[in-house]
Amino acid sequence: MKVNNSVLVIGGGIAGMQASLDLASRGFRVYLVERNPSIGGRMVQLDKTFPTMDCSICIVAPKMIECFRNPNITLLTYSEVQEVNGSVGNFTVKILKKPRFVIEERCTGCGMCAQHCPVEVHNEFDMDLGIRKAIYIPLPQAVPLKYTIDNENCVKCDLCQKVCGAEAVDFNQQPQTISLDVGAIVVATGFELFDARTRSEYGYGRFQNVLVSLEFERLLSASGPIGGHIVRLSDGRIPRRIAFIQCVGSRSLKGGVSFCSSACCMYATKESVLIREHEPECEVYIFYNDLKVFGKGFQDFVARAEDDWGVRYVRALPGEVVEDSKTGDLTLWYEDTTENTTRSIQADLVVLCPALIPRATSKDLASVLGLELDEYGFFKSKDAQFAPVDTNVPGVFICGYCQGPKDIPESVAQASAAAARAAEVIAQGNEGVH
Amino acid sequence: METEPRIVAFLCNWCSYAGADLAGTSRIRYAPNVRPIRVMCSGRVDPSFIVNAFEAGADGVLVTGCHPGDCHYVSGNLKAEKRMKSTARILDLLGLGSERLRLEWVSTSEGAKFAQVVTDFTEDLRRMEPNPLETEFNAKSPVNAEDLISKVIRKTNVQYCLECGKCSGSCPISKVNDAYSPRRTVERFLLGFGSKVLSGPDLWTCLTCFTCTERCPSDIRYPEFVRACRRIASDEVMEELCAHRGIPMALSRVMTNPSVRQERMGWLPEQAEISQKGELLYFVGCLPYFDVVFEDLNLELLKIPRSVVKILNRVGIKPVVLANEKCCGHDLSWTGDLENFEKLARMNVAEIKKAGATRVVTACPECYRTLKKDYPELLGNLDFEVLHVSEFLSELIDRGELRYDAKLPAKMVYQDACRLGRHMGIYEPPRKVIAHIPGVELVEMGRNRENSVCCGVSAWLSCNKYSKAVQIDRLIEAKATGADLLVTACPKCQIHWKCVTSEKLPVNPEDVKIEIRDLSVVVAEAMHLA
Amino acid sequence: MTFEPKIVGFLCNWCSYAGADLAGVSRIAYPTNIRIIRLMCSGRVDPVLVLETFANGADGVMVMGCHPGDCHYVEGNLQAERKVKMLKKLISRTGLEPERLRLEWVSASEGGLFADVVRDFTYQIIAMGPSPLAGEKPDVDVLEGILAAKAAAEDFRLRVLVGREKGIIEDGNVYEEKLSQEKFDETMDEAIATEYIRNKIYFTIRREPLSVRELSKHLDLDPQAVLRHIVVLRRRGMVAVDRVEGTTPLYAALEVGR
Amino acid sequence: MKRAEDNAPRIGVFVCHCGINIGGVVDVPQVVEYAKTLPNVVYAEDNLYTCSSEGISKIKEGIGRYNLDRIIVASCTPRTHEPLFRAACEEAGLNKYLFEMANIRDQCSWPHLHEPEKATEKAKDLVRMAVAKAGLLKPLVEPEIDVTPSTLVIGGGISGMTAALCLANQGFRVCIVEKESELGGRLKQLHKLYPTLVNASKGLDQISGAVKANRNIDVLTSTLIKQVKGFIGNFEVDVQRGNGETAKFEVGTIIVATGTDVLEPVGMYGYGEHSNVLTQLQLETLLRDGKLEMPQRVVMVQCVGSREEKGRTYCSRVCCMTALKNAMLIKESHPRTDVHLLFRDLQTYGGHYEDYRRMAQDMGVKFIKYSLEKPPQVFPKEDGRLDVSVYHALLGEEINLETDLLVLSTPLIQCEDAKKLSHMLKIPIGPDGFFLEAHVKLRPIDFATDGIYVCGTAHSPKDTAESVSQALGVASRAAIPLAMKHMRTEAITAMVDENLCSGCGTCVKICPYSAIAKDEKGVARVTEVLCKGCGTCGASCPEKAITMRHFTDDQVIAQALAAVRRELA
Repeated sequence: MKVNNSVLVIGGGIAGMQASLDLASRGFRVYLVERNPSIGGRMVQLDKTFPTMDCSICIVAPKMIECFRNPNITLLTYSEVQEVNGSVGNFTVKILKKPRFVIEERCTGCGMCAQHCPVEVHNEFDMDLGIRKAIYIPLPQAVPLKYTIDNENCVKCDLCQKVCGAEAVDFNQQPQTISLDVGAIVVATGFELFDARTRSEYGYGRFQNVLVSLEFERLLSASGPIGGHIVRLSDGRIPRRIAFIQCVGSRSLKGGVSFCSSACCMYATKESVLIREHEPECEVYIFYNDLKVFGKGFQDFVARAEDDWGVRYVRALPGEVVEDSKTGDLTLWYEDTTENTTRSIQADLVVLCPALIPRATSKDLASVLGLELDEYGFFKSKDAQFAPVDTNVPGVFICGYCQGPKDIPESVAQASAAAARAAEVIAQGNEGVH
Repeated sequence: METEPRIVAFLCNWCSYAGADLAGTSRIRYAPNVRPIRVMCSGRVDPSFIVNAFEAGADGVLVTGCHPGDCHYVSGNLKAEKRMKSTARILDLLGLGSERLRLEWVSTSEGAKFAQVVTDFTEDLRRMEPNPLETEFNAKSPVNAEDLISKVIRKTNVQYCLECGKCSGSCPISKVNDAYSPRRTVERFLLGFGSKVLSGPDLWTCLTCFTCTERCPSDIRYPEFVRACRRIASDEVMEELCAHRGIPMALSRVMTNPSVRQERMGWLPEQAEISQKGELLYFVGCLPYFDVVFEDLNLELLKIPRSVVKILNRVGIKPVVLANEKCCGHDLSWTGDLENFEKLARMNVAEIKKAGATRVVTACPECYRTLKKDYPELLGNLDFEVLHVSEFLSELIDRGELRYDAKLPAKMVYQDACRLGRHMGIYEPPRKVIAHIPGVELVEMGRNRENSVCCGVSAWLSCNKYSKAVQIDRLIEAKATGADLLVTACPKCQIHWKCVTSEKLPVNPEDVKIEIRDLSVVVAEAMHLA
Repeated sequence: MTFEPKIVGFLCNWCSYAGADLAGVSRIAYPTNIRIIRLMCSGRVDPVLVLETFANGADGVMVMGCHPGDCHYVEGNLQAERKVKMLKKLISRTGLEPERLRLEWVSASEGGLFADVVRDFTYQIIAMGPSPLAGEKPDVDVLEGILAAKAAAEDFRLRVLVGREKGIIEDGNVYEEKLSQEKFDETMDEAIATEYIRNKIYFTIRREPLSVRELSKHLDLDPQAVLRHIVVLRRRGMVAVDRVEGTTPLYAALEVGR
Repeated sequence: MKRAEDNAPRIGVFVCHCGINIGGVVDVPQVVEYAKTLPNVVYAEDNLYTCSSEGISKIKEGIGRYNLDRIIVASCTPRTHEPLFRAACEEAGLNKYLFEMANIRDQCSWPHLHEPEKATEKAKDLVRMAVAKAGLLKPLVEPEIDVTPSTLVIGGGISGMTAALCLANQGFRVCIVEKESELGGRLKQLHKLYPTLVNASKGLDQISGAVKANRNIDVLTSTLIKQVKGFIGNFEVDVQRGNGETAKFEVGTIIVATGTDVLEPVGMYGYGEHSNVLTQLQLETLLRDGKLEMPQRVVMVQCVGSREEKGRTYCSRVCCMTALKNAMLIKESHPRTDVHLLFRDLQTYGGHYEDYRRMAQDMGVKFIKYSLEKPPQVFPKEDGRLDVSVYHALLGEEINLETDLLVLSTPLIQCEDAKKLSHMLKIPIGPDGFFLEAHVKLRPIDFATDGIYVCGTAHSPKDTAESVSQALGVASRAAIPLAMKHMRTEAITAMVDENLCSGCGTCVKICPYSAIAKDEKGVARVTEVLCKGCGTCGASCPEKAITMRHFTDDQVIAQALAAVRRELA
């Protein structure tokens, strides 16, 4: 029987986008489903990328726009997969399109509505450090550049409706269910952050000057909440010493996850170099256990950070962070394991590198798709060695962090891999018609 | 034939010893039962000498010194007199009887008096029962070190050590003592260099405060590891590092003897209502003894059990209080004397069951942990529930049965005792009990709950400059909160803090000057029961 | 005010331009003076481009390409090397310091090296001072020299020699005979010398008609040699007798369509 | 009828702040104002992010509203962003070759971030240069070519075979060229694969079986690539078989899956001197063949010849896990054997590898961290055993380990014929000796040269699962042009003016792609699909008869003059 020539890609991060572009640029119809109002995923939250220090948004924005422009890709943003039936070659998928209360076809992204919206709330995209309006785009480079009303916070003052020249605001918009037929499915739902609050000895959530890395990325980012200036949130002072703590919740048998997130050592190094670049006066310490330098160019990058930028690496995981309630300054207690001495060090800012963990929602998606999860909650490969992107369900493929910890290039390569397998099953279904 | 009483006599060098010599040179006959020990001054005689002597089976202990005023060292003999009084009280508590201990003044010229004293004492002792205690220490039974270690390494996850040093970075002692690092201790065992550690001080340095355990990413239960290793570690080192010459441990050991009949109800307030049998049993713990041992610190420790009983009575409960309650054995189990610990455990459980109690309330976190956790691990499930008084009180609050009549306009800060907090996870009930007191503002130290800091000593081990540093640091933190009152639910915290503040301080005394009171006492005050 | 030299860099797209980007991405600082022109390959650098750039007052010119063997176009970079070699010889005759032209190999992964060579060259130029052709009043003689050099570089003879150098040395000429590098260099030097001087003569008499004697004095050259060049130039239709003063013909340059 | 000045170009300039990447250093508004003063510039504006969909639509609007016929974006490097902006021009109906970029970030604001004024001046100059060139730009068209629907896979290891199989199953013809006499590559030497401990041979047999059975795949073993000519869609491959005979065939795309060698640690830790010093790979083979008579004590040293100060600085990624696995295999069969693992940083990254470490610890494998400064030392004993003395970096103590067997974990290194291939295919090699991808982050398995891709350990050290992921990845990348059947090529090519050409043939000799040949009239003619647009021919043409499109003499000279002569503005 005829196999459907279109593919559903779940997740609009770098992996999802790469898979979509690979498939679309060779003629497959692709439906790219993203739960957030904009595609882009985690990468757009980053400032720079290691080890080349490319500006993250600079290199990913073109891909986002390509996805938007490619005639073979249908973007289904602010949408979620609800139901999947059928089997390889002929899946029928139900997608729930959440109401934006803004008619996408009409919205020009001019931003007039947001200018006038009286409601200010924390911006999730900025890790709640920044402010957005109740009608908003998560980031300036949002794709599609369409505004969204967040219903929780909207006060229905209808100012936006009044000022919108395009008459795009529609408070009566209803959730709609879209039904699609696809031949294969690619899952690329990425990761979320381990809740660092649960490691209370580090005081995240209790002390203002203890941040998690992704928050710090937003601080560093030019388009971030404070325009890329490094200051303490407690008093706006420029920190003179910043300490990074690795393995917060990772490599843990207790109070965390047992695996290594693979990216932290390197992004901490990157952020450290950026600090030294922004604020040459500011000392940077990275407290680590095993330095994970297994990737291409990693070791050289660390050497550069240490020798050229003066980043200091201490082989120790601090026991605790103590706050001086008056000044907001922090004291870290640690045993320098290579010096065999236990000391304390003052820091103005502490950045925690929490484990990057499978999304809580993976379970639901797994049950919708009938996928198995591994003991950590990642989508399980059919064969760890020889079929990494295949799953227990024929025709459903996985790539990116949701399959297991990896960095950006690994995710990109694996996304292409998932695309190839999807193309393969469709081609075989069609007896290799080309 | 009946055995002859054995008397250990401590003679001061200048008067009594000479007196004894004179008795000899003057060929004055006296009972042969005495075994004299020469000390420079009767003031040298430590209560532990006496307790150990009885533990070893002595039927009587005689202490002799110069007459008041004649002391070669001005007032050593008066100090001795004071000590003998309190030691006598301990003997009474233990049910051995204070009459087995005798203090006499014998001068150089009083050979005859010496002979007389000895003979009389011997006679009196003949009329008494012989000392029921066994005649030798209960030596630890031998175990195969090798496989005990390899077993406990697995049991406590030690093999998963990543050597990240988070333990040392958390350990209150490591912070002040570079020589000590749980990580290095563990690593040595892993590499097979354990013997070095077993013969060193490190095992006895651990406060078993569970801070490292709380934080270790590899879930290594270091204190449990330490406890197990102490079983095979050198006792000599332990005794060296043990404070108060091991009296507390000696007392516990003494109590393991089934024939010991204590008399420890003396502390009960006169109008107190208690019962022999009943649902709820109040497990008092060692407070009556500590009240004596630490009388110099005038802690008024007995206020604690009295408050508890009054509170219970007030809410209409007549708790069972065991006449012959034994030490829970906490300190023995944490110093590796599992044999004696087990004896105590069995006896206590038997007594509790005999009383038909289904709920046991205690005001001591160590008793709490030991009864609730260690007993069942040793003896299987017990058919009674164990509650810390704070749990019991917060129950009452929930049921609206606890009425505070007094207003205590005070700012209070609460110390989480290790055993209550990190060991057993009791953080909120005590806070609830305090916060409910009208007028009280409950504040927190920066390091609270699971991040709370130990009072610096456990099981009387390694009480040294490092533990003092820990204690002072903590008191400063408490004081800095601006609280008027530091509330703890653990008598040991109180003892150790009072002790450090009673000495010469390396810091401005004002910085650590804060009143310390036990939770139950505070509650009693708030109920007008003080 | 301090001397801020004008430096133009001709960079190949694949290695050197990427290397320059990498220097930026890695925030490796270097002097701001260089102005980069992106070409697909360093082999694209026509000698005329370089001379034109100098003629317009550039204080320095850098040509950068892939390391030998890495060229995206096999050996465009080697072609560039030959052209630069020729150019330096040519320039050395004009009164402009040949050190103002430099060739460097920088790969895509050598951001640091890029910064180093640019820094080094910039400081070198600063030390040398402004080009005699920079600013409002360029040195007329040197300018003439450069124009002559440019004309020479545009001329068939030099171009074909440079273009064929590899062929002639490695594959051999039409008679299948391979020239040694030395032999070739001799030929090349001779060509450079004559082509330059001929154009120099041309540009000199373009200002005002001159006699052979005057020219030989002006160029400090044996009158016979001058005459020989005049003959060639007349044959090429670049020079004609302007007028005869007494017995002395004065030669003038013709405007040729180049 | 149009008046003369109407033919003058209408240039639009868009200057990007790139957040503060440019705006934080260069005075962007000033640059915009300056741009407006330049000849033929009829419109100029600044954008926070010109590459955002908002910025893109600004460009399109500009083209419409001010009927701009030349677009300049002053932002980052054309190497990454030119395609995006060109596409925008096209969508607005403007030929994309009428677009020019000024690189005021990577080559201005970033390297000169400490000199804002000078950086601003430079930015202005760069814009002026772009304007000068833009005025002279000509519209160009990209010729369309057909794509040979087949792929050459160089290397018959697990990566090559996986890629080939996936492509073949998509209906494309694939030719695997393997220098060895049989398929399999490195996996042939391996015993069990971590973390699943499946036999390497098992997976290998399955895949090579499928490869041999697949009718779309030709396998050429004992075969070497002699020469590769042509370009994406139309590569011409010459190979030489083991028996000496040569073959020639055409493919559309090429996959490089040549794998790596393993470092032979000659002269390190007594390797080569003492028979009981092995490499991890030798141990692996012994374990597989059951030839290892079990030692009492084993010491494994990690990072032997990798992560060095100078030289081989990279981490070889797979060694820690391989050592752990082999240590466990030894422990499994001989629990009493002592195994010490001397490591620097344990690379137990990713999903299962941490638990794998714990398994080893459960089995009693002992870990000692040593430091680069004080590496372990080996002393032979009379009885043939070895004393390994190591400074325990985390105890600060020298520890002596008596051992019967010393195992050295040595890194994967570039294989010796990689250089040859790199020259043949024009694919770069990075500082670590491995092939260098087009972009480390977003094009990890493409080469800068179209139609050629890299996967597996040829790219960098990685384990089987990671190699397979990449192999499947290139199977997608390489399939794209094949599936499209035909594609457009560069419009930037050379063009000969017949009237000027003297037929001297210099260009014919110079062109490395044989893209220029003399025609019947004896003048040079360019075959455009072969021309890669380097322009060397033009720079060498004695008659100056060759025009290099998009980089014409007058365009480049205009840029050069603009660079040095401000007054020209």
